[in-house]
Amino acid sequence: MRYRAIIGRDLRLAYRRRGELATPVIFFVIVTALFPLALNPDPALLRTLAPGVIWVAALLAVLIGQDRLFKTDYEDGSLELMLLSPISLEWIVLLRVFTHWLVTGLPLVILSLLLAMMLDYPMHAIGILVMSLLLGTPILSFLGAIGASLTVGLRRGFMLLPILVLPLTIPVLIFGAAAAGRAALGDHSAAPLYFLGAMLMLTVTLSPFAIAGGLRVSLES
Amino acid sequence: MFVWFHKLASPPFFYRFAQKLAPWLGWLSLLVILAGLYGGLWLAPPDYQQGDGFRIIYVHVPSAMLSMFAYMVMATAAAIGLIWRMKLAHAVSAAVAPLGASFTFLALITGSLWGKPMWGTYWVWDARLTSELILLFLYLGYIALNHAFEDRRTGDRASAILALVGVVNIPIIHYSVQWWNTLHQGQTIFFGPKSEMPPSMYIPLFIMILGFMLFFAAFSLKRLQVEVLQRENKSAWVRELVETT
Amino acid sequence: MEQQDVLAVENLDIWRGERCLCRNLSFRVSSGEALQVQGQNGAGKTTLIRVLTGLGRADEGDVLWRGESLRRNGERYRASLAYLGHSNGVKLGLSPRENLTVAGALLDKPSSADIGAILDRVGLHAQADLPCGMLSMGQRRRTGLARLLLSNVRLWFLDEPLASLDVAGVKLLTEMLKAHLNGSGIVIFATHQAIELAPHPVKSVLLDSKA
Amino acid sequence: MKSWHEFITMGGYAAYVWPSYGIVLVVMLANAILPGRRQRRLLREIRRKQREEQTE
Repeated sequence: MRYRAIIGRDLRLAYRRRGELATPVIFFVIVTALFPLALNPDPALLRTLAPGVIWVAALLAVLIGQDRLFKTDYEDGSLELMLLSPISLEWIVLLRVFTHWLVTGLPLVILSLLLAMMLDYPMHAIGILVMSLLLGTPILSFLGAIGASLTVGLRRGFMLLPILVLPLTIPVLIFGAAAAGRAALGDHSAAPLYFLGAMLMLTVTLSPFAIAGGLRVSLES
Repeated sequence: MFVWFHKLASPPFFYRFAQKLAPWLGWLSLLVILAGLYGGLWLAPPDYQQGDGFRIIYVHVPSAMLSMFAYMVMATAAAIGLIWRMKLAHAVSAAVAPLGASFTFLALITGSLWGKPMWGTYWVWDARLTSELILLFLYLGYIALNHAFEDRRTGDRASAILALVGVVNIPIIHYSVQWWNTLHQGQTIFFGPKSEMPPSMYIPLFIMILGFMLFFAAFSLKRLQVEVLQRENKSAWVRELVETT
Repeated sequence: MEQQDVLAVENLDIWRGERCLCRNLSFRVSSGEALQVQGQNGAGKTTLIRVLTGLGRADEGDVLWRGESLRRNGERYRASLAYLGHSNGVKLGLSPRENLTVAGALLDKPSSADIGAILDRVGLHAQADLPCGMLSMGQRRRTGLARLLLSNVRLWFLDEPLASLDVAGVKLLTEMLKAHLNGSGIVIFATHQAIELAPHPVKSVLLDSKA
Repeated sequence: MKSWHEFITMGGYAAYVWPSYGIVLVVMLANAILPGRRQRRLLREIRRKQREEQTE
């Protein structure tokens, strides 16, 4: 019941500021569209590049969406209430990052279907691409939230966040793009997907502690 | 013994202790490094495959080892600072980070200078070089966050959390990069010391590693003194120190 | 038999950067008492209140609630306090009713108290379902006050509670505080204006960093 | 033993070996010199501030 109220709050707020939610999605589409323009619209080339392009664009899109995660709550004082709640901050944070992924990460996953077609990614492999994004983008959300929690009190936090978080996202990128790439060639892609699954478990269990710790530190002064 | 450690954790005692110890370690590291250089550049025979090009190993391997060792020191100190709220521990992390970043940078540069004659290009997306590059990014992120806050103590704790997140991630990053490397590279490239190196080659390497370690210890202490001074500049013992010197 | 609850502050040192806000500060507040934190702008009233809630951190000293350090019993301490800060902790995108529902969930108790009745009491009956972004500053502040009423806890911390309240709002606040003290609650507030809470005693702490 | 010539040319690898050692030397020297200088500057600054406070 109390958890439903916390999730409901974020969903309601997201719905009332739908315009803001569109930003990462538009960013995702535009960045992906830049690659054929910069390289060469040859379908054979695009097909080999598609997994990497989609994954890099999705990674950046998730991260730019993450900067806002705690910012407004920090500014209007609601974050203080969450810290002062007897419910453990780790739980609250876990719920909120998950909700945030629902409204920012999930649309990217769905939209990747369209982008995959535009880049001539083979249809038989599209299930694996979506699967890799479904497992990978929540990890990115949690890692981004760590950065957001550490920089929420800083005026220039949005510039610092990618520097802090991008190096940490490299394994996700490697396994995610590898799964999609192998599937496109008709190879087995189970191994990288298992890695992504394992990393998702690890991130969901450990990162709330880092995020909660980051928020406590950020709100101290 | 425990009492001694406890004393060491008190900033004024530590400061004077470091003031005495650092120069000794510094000069000792210079001697050891000179001995290592003599052994490595002059006494050691050329490698039968790489000729004299292999001599880069005597600076590359110690740098690479220190780059990882420094991160471990940084993360351990960060954990101690967060768990036991020890101020000196945060200062240790902040002091070690620039040194670690320096050695990571050196490992990258010497690695790519070594790579040119061996591979024909300065940069190959080799697993070790790539991991080292990511390690440099982690250091830079830590340093940037540590200095981003107006209040030094907030910066200390925020960057300590980042260091711990990094230390959990490093094995995963390392493993994923290796996996990716075997996937795309196929052939393995000879890089680094072979197991059947003769003593005249590996003894100078050990001496150099020892020398770099001593250097690291000496100048971590020096940097740590600066960090402690910055953090304690209003306290009574610093006033006393300033007046007596 | 009312249990006597005591918030005790022992030898608190708080530094902000190069400046010492308080040194060796000690005081006790017990059930039915109020404490006013006084000081000029920038003297550190907000910082002290935040340290007392456990949000901020003191350099030396300790805060004890019911004899236990708040470092050790953080969760139980948080379950017995409510805090109204500078910013109200009110989401502008949500209505007062929705804000209170979330606040109730965060207090970790199914809100037995009727949100509608509380909103009536703070005079937001007509605005209960408008987004807070459309309300005046005073009405947003009242939403924050409503959150205190919802909380049903012993310890109230208020930072500049009079800010943006009109005459009727100040009266509402005083009544709320008196009722809370009557129910053997504790009120700690920071402001440089006087709030008349007679017959309840108002202790005071003056922050003066020059001294 | 080998000759000075061999040592200088590094058997044809001089262009890689000597720059490696050079950059290591530069970075290590910087790391050795800068902290000491910062320490002295910091002490001077603290002393100056203290004098100002005393004369006030």
